[in-house]
Amino acid sequence: MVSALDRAWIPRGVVRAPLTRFGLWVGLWLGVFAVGAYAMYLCLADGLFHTNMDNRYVFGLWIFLDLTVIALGAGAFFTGFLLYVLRKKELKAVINSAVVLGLICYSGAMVILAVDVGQPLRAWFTYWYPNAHSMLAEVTFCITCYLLVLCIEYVPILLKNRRLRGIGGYLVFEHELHKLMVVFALIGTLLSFFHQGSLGGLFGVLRGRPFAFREGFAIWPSTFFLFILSAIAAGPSFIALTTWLVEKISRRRLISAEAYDTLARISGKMLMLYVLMKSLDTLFWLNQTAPARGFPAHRFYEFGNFGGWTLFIEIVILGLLPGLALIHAPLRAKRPVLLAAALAACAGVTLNRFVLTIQTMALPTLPFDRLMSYWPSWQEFAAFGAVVAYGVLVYSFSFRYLTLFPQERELTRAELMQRSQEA
Amino acid sequence: MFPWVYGFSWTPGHVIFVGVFLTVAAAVAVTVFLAVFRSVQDFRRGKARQIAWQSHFHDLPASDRACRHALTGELKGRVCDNGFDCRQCSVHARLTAIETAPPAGRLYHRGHTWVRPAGDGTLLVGLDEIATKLLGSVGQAAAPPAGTVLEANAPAFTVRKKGAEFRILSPVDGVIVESHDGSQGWFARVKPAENYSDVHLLRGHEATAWFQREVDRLQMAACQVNGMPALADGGVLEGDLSEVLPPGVWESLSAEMLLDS
Amino acid sequence: MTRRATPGKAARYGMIIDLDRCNGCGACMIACAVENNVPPPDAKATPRTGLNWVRVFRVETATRPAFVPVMCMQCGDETPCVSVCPQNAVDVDPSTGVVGQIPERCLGCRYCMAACPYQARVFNWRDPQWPAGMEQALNPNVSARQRGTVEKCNFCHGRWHAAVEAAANEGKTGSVSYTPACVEACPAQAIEFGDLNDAAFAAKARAAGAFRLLEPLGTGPKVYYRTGRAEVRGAVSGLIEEAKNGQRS
Amino acid sequence: MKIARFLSYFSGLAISLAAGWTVLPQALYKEVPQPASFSHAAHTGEKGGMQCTDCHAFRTDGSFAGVPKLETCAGCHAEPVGETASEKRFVEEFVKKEREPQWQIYSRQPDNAWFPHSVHVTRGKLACEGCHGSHGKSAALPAYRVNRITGYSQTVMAGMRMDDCVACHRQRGLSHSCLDCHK
Repeated sequence: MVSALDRAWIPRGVVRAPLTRFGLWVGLWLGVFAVGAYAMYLCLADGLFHTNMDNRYVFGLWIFLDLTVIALGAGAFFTGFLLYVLRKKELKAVINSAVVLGLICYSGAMVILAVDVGQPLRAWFTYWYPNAHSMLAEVTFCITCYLLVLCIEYVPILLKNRRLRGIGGYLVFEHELHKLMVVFALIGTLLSFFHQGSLGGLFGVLRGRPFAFREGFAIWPSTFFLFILSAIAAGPSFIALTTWLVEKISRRRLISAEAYDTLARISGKMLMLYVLMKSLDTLFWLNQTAPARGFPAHRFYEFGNFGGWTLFIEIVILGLLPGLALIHAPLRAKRPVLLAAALAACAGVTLNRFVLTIQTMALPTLPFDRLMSYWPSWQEFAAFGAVVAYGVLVYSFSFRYLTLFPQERELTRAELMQRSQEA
Repeated sequence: MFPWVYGFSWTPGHVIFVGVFLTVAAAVAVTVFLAVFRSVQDFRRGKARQIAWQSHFHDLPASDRACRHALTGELKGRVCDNGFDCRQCSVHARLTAIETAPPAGRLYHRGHTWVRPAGDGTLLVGLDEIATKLLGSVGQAAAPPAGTVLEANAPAFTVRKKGAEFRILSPVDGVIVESHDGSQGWFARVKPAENYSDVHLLRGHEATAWFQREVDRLQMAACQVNGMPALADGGVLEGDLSEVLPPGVWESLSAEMLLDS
Repeated sequence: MTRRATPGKAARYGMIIDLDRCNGCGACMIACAVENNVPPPDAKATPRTGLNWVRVFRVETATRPAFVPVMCMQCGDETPCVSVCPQNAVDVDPSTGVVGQIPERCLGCRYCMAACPYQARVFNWRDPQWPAGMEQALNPNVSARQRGTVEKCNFCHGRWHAAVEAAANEGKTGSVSYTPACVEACPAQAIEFGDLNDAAFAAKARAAGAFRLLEPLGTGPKVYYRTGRAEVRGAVSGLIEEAKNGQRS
Repeated sequence: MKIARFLSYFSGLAISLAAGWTVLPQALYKEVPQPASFSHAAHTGEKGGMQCTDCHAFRTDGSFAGVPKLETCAGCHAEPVGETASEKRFVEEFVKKEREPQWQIYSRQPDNAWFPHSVHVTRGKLACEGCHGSHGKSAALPAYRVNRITGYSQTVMAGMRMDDCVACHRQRGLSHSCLDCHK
């Protein structure tokens, strides 16, 4: 009965794991989710003292990972922009998956934020009494709007499900909505542009934190633009990486080699541009911005754990090297190289977000204060684990019952043909 | 956010910030509304079915959307973009302008149904050999009752077998005047619609070429299955395929053959 | 639109803390907590999660250590915490120059805490709790804060309210004067409180040996420190040249 | 057919709106009775001839005393002075037994709001009606309905919300930053 229902919902022409194995997989992640949900409940019902954050580390693991997943989720808007606005048809192979990933990243980040703030029931205050000068107000507005746009972009994917498409006018609505998708792609691009930037601006405007403060253009500090660049550089890499991961887990082939190549090429170009800008910005900051505010560069890097190596790893090892590998066609043609470079690019963005959140908090500003360390509590890890589990579950169900990779059917058939010829 | 809320001020920053936000919100709302409005319009104008079919059609693999003239070799590698509806196709019109001979025998639809004039002004509609091999005999219960209006390319009825469901596409426009259990090869006698046209149906050597390709596809899929009677000449397929092929392959293959993605 | 202070002309309250007098006894911290209804720390509280509106740092120098009380500096220029708050829970009171933090408007995002270079802001990590009966002894001029909100020193604004009300009760007009709890409690009289618009007080704040914390950041703090010891100034001010001077002496 | 559909749509909408408008406030507020009935109109104006400050007095130190205590009432009503049953009951129940009536205060402000009457009335020369409206002319106390969540009165007199405070301060060019009124 259940298996018949399950079978009727799976897209035609693709192969999915047996229901029992899928059930085990879902059960496993539901377990992770349950633990995290309990941790979230503790924080919401009892207070944030369940975390290891304190008056110094006001932003901890959660904000760092929020910034990271939102940067990686940029693949959704950037792919949409390339496909619908710049008409890069090759990206049709991954757009659905990118939208689902974006939706997961953004909604997950919102959930964690709701736990992270002290008074989540007052979240509407930001809308009712916004401070137009605050980067955080801009982030709140843009992210909630963009989450709405992502939900709308998810609707056509959902309506194309094998069973849902048969219902009434679902397919007609899908058709009409899809025709207008360019509008959402453009709005999504505008919103993403601003909130990715504002997330960077969030730290760049902290004039009291010379480690994070940057000069900039008009009201926007340079981190505003660097965040946008790094997000759109890492986004396609993240999509390539997740697609590969889904291929490994599901043991299917999902997109063609050309699609991988396109993603890698775009990611590589943007990464090189980002590395260039980031290097210039870093040089200007170390030699100009920070000293002018009484903080010569060495003061940031004289602490053992947070030495200059973070800067080197961030820019050279996780920026320049993967960038070079990805723009060089023969290199990126090798799948392991491509994947390693994509992973490095994502790690580079992660490190960048880590530096800007955790390192900014760790470094003292008062001359007689000291460096402080912080290790998240189990509740913080568990709550984030719940968001990861939520993401895995949403993705798993979407992958099983919706068409996330339009090329999969043909690739499956080609594979079957090949196998039959070998036999 | 609004002028009547405490804390609002008419400073440029505030006005730009809130203005941009409200514009974006309005744009999203208007676009969604537009999509709903257009959908309702499509229904009013009776375009819903056509849109649904086009949408299905575009989801088919490119190899399943080969133009009939590509199958016969007249054109190279052309993928149909008309939803197999040659009645509006300019390419088809151009290529068949010289062909005047009236069609004889069965005309085939790409969803593996056929049409044959019964001689009394009605048309007989049936499942072809491949569909029969895949699904077995349809049975009276599944066939649509008399009075059902058929529309070319739209689902005519649904067949259930072994837990799988397939919808059979109608090859023609018309009204069923008599339904049959398919034991004599046909399942419906149809009174053609006024604007009845058969130019979208395959005929003659097109049908042969197409049929050959479909058999090849079956053969390809069948090769991997042990004990499957794979015949070199591709002429005859023995046995009930749903029994011989593994369920996953059988369902996927049947769905593709019947254009039910 | 012109903004006029409620009673009399606008003030710019400030403090001058004499580091040569401060002996690190911590009386200011206790007086502050009592005055401002800060709940006693719970069993698991650490110095990093405590609700101290003023903290006394012990600073090692080349000679003997110095003690530095740090509270909200009531930054006057480009106040870092005001512009970052997403929902206007922080503002600068033009009539006193005090940076106001309204917990009832606060979302608890802690962005202002990240923005503050003096780490003068604290967060209510848990529900405030007083030992039984102690609620009766709370200061009626200061409202207690909820869990999940940010709070900080406001130069004992409750005392300012009380002073304004007392003046009005007596039918007086003109500026009021009051003394914050920490100033009152300091046994060494190390803290001086006054109006920086008052020429004599301002002159004292800018006298030789006076400095402010992290002045190059441009935040314009209204808490001044003074010391006659160069090594203390070097270790505390955050000025590079001062630090060098301090090491030399 | 079409009209019927329209009718059903709009009647459904109207019923939902009406329900939302009436049921929700009923659920959100609960009514708390005042300890005794009281007519401001009987005491003030031509009939009573008293001023607001005769009962709602300023103390000798200049601060505002708020709602009068029982002794103020007992000053006139040691014995019933009129004929009404409610007065008789008030004298019996409270004055004779020296039981302080627990009046519910419509104008009670949140804990974090600082509103000194002396600043506004003595110094600012504001009339009582500016904030309290025509409460002083009411013949009976309005129902005291308290918000179940916030614990504040539903009937706040005219001009006593934060927006009103700010509007007045703005209009008079007075300072209106948060700390001016919040503690």
